[in-house]
Amino acid sequence: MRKLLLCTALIVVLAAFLYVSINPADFGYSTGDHLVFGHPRYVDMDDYFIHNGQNQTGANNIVTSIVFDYRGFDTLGEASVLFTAVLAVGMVLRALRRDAK
Amino acid sequence: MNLDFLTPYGFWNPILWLLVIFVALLVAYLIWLRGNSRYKKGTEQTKPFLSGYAPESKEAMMVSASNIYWGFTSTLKGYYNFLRKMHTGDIRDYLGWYVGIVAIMLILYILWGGA
Amino acid sequence: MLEFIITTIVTFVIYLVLTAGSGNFGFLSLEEIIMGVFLSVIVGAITRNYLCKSRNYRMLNPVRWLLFLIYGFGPFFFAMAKANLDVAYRVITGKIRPGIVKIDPQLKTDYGITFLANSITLTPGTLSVDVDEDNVLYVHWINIPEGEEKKEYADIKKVCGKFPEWTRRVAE
Amino acid sequence: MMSKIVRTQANFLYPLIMIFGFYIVAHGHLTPGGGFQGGAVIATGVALIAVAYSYKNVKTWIKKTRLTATEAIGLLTFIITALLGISRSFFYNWLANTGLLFGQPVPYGINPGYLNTAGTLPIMNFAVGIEVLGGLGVIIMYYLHYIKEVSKNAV
Amino acid sequence: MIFESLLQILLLAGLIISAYLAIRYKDLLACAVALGVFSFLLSLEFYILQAPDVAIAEAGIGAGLTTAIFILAIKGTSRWEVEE
Amino acid sequence: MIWEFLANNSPALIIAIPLIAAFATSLISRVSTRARNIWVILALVLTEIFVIILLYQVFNFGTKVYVFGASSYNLTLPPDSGGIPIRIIFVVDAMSIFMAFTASTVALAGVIYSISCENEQTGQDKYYTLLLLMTVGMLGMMLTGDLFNFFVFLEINSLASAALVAYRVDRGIAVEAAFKYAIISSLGGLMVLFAIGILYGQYDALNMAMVAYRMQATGFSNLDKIAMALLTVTLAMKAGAIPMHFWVPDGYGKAPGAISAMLVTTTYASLYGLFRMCFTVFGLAANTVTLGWFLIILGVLSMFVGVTMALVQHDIKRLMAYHSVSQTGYMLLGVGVGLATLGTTAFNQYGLAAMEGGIFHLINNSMYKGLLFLTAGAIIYRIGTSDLDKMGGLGHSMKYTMIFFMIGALAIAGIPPFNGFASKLLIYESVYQFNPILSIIAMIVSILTLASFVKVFHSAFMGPKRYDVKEVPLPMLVGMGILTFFIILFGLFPNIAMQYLVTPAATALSDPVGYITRVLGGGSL
Amino acid sequence: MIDVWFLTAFILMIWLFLSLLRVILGPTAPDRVVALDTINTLIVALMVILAVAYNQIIYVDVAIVYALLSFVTTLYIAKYLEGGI
Amino acid sequence: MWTDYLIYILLGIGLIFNGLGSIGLLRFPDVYTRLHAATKATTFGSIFTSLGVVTWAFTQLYLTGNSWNLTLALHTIIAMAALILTNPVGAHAIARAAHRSGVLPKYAVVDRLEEVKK
Amino acid sequence: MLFNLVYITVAIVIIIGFYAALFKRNLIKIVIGISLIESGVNLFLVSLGYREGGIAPIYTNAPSTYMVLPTPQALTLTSIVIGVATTAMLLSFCVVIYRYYGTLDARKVRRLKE
Repeated sequence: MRKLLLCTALIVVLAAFLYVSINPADFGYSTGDHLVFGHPRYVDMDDYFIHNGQNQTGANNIVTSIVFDYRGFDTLGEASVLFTAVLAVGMVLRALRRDAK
Repeated sequence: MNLDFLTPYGFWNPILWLLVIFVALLVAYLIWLRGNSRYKKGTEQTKPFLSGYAPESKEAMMVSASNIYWGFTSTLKGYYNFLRKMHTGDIRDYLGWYVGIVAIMLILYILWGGA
Repeated sequence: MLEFIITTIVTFVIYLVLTAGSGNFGFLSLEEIIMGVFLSVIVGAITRNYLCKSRNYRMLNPVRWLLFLIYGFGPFFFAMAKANLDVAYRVITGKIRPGIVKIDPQLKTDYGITFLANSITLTPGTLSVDVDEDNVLYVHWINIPEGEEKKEYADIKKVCGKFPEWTRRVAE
Repeated sequence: MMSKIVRTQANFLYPLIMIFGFYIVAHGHLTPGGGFQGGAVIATGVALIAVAYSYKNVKTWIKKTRLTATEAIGLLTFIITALLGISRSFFYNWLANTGLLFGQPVPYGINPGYLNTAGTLPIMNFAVGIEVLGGLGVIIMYYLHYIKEVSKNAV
Repeated sequence: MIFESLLQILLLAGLIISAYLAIRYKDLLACAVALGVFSFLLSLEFYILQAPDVAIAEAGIGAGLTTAIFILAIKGTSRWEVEE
Repeated sequence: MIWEFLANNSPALIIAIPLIAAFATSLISRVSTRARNIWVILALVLTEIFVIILLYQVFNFGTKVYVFGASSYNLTLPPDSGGIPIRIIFVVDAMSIFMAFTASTVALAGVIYSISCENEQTGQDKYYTLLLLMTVGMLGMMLTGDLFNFFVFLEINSLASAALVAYRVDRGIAVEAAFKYAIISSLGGLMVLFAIGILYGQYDALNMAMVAYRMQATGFSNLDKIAMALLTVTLAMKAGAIPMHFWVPDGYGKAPGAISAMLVTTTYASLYGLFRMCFTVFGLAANTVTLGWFLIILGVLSMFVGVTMALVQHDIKRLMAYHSVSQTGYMLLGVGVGLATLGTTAFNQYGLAAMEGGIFHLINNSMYKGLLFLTAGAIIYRIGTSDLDKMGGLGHSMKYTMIFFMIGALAIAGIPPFNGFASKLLIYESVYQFNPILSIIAMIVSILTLASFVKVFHSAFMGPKRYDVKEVPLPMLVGMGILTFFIILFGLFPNIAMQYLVTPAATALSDPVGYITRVLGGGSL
Repeated sequence: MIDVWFLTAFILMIWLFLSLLRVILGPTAPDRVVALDTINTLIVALMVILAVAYNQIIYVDVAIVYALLSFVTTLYIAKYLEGGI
Repeated sequence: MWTDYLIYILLGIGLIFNGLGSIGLLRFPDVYTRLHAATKATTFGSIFTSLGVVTWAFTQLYLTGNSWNLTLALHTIIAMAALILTNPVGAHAIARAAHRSGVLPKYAVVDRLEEVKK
Repeated sequence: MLFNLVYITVAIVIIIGFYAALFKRNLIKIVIGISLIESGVNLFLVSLGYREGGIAPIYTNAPSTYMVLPTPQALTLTSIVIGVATTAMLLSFCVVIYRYYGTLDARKVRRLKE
């Protein structure tokens, strides 16, 4: 029973993900609102990065300029996540007082 | 500063409520005053009358927490059995409920989610 | 101190190779060299006890480096080609007579035995399986000649040709 | 402890991996790579030493406290570099195009790439690099420590 | 360009196969190996999708360290999925 | 001058100060324990001060934006970008700062409480660092205006709280709870990331305002519906709504006392995210009635199932955790009614009042549920067990704890002079207009809440003396006292909270157009 | 010229698939590890080839990272099988 | 240019050896013999394909004079050096681990290591 | 040319991960499932930014200036590090659970219920 229900749910989720994936234009239907691999719909933000990244940050690698400059705050958060995980591992795998005895 | 707190159909005045509490405390004090003041603590007067039975231990005299609402839970037995079955403690079931709700909401949103 | 200097120099050379071509034709730009010195000093300070663990500085001799290059492009490469033809032959025909034999190459240093073992692994029909602390190698041999399995120590010439001599020349 | 061959090779590869990791970190703004990738490469070097030798030896060479201190220093460098630009805004690239260290401007378009560019990005790359190096390295050490020493004791 | 597409199709098939393998075996070590293969192939896919930065990160972190951590965790627990 | 500088940069400093403190804690704790404690408290006090500065700013000058890395802190749209935000933007409106105020207050109380509560454990410096990081995660989630940034802070928050739940590795049970929490929150985080990916793939934007704007401009596609389902369900799960609440009793029940109190605020950070997604990101394009009913149904289920499950618990913290689920239901109900009536005339009649009630209940619940968890932690600290069957007679020796507990219990049950009454009254009255049955269920739940706290009070504090214990140390009482102060303040003068915190928050939340205009039309334009 | 590189890459990919077959079949864990090692080597070769195919010279760095790091995974598994760690 | 043919030949040799390695991996009966195929043949094949790349790089260097081709050649050589350094050690580690974990060579006529262990 | 094969792979990999998390008994298997989902999401993010015929967004020695979108790559970098952090933490929990419970069976690791 549990398995049947969960499989149904999984199939629904899979259908949704495939809905994201399959582009009807490949089969002759109208493009609609689907994602198309290799042809993004809007590119204005990324084109801004590509055209202005070199002047504004001085880095040839645009990805690095995004990681550390345009979205540097995300990187701070990400570094904190790693820091958190290290602390978590150290905390869980620490020796308790009881063990030391 | 306006201290009145207006809800759509009523209002809330802290001064008033303080008054109400004060009155309630006063009433309680008056009731307490009506009590017999001749009883002395620690004498025979305040000890329970046990009429021959041995006094129970202190722990046993207290109703334990699991038994307090026994009547309530036994009335709603079917409901509580369902809830017990739901809370299996198995991590996969936790995920299963989540995936199930995602699936239901996917269907519902695709049907009625749009403006 | 010496090991720190050696490690620094080695890492610096590697860094230069990695960044070659940053300036004009085959030329290194100044910034790269400064950065290279900076980084190799850091790396040298951290790893000084690893590269020169045995405190054996015989590898500093440039003659050995020359020999290493000669070895790498000469006998080793040919042995490797032979090994691969051999493997090809065995892959196609499926004729094998495998076994693990023991050889005693009479080497003393760690780098020597590592060098030999790696050479053996990459060359005809042999694969080093284990080594004990007295530098005795156990070699998986894909095609043991008749009679060789009876001996306690296998014939070193048949297993790995002239490699031990080369190893002694280069790494010991 | 693994066999002598592996140990010797690990000794030989450790400086190599490390200099390559630092190369990736230093060239983060020019070639693929950067702080995270380079730090991960160096941390893999630490993992290599940890696997080649027995934990009894490794724990005397690679100290957990030192790695955590490295991590904290890297993070502090990172956030303070970001904080120094707060006169304009947090994370403002206050070194780019100034002509100071790492402040050389770059012309638009395809060029070979100069190390001395990109303002605060190389500094942040280094900071994140040593942070990731310390963090991932110490995770491996914690695991080894637990498996080797703590879990042996009775529950 | 036809070969590029064919290459990618094979690669994606390999991804799915190794993902399936990673959850199939009873031997968790084999699962970890399959997960390593998955990471390698994923890194190659990133490479083909013109994301070398991500490919390096996946190679270093996903393929190198994650597998190592998995092995350590398997060492700390048990190797078989269902122990008798 | 300096005042202006600090005020302008306060959104960044709110995040930066606890982060710097967290990074430096491991170095400072090598000096001495006392230095570390002072350092941590100082960091949180500074954060609180900056939150109050920002609160003042937002109340007086409206929504505040902060652009990270731009050449000026309020340059949301660079002149050459063609009208799109390209950097990470913090958009601090009244709702965000209201949440941030709640979170930082509870965190401050929690850390003061921890100073003496956790002084016998190993690994304390990790504990304090994680506590700071958890606060950062909450504050970041509340202040950010960027989808991916939201995800990053969500992950910081999840990881830090999972680690803290596992802090007392008590025969593995705490670790089991932490494992469950970590698994479910990481899965949820990944689904949030997937949804963000879908939105990014369609609109090439990560800013919430920009996504909402483009979504409205190009029409609400099915992909948006999938993203909406993933986002709302995941955030509802993180907020602990039934039937995805299973991790809540496990996690709350096994965490240290102060952490349980902070976990309440953590779930409200997710709840805030849910409201933000429903109102701001999807509110303009999606069908708000469906969304509103989604929240209402979850809310009613949470209220009822939570409280009935709480009645039968005999572990004090698990009982309170189920109450937490139940109280979350009130907020979902109140805000859900607001969302379901958004844009109609009914909104002005009772929808806004319902939202105010829900939001007011949020801060009230953070305070009194935090207080209750702290008292539970105090009891466990002294007698070493959390089983109600084994407690009893603590009222004789732990008088202050008993008083604090009574205040919290009366507040949560909605007894008049305390703050729970005010918000519940708002919810009852306005929801009654919307649908009487929902209101009646809410009242029943309130009665059952009182019943179960009577049970706790009876079992823990009443009865004959069974344990010979002392009162808890002073820092723990101070921690509880801070929260009690707010409970009594908001209880006696709810108008202060309503006027300065709640009504601006509800108004800001229910106004997505204003939000979008502030971000996309502000700055250089 | 470009197509030759892609053709080479494609054929290498087929070989890689054959090695993947050994991961599927491999009766014992060491067999799978051998296949993993082979896959690593092949991927390094593939990356070098593809770097030329895309005419992006800086891509070779990825291959170096691979060649250096994949070895560590192998060592971990080997040490586990030895019973070390 | 004539180097094109050289490149074709090198790539061809490389592909053949890599293929032999993969096929050997499938065909051989046990871990040790598979290791022979996998390590030797794929290392050798990869060296040849990379030599093709190096040849191409030097040709381009000669034709265009662009110094980045030198970088390509050097980095390819470094990648190959890394492979040569790591592959045999990896093979050795696997063989040792396999033997210690109890996977004995099939059809072996002699096994000295097993004797030592006993 | 490729249709949306990459996205389809993403969907299948994510579903495989979900399957592992929902139906496998071993906790480490569940972690493997989470890890697979995470890889799938990463691949999804990177493939969102792919532009046909584009090259990597790095100007150094690039053959042209028609580049793929850089933002998803930056996001994926972040996501990968978060992924390894999560995996490390989950596995450490598994190790501790095994020490105290003696098993990793999800049906037995449930002292917390109701």
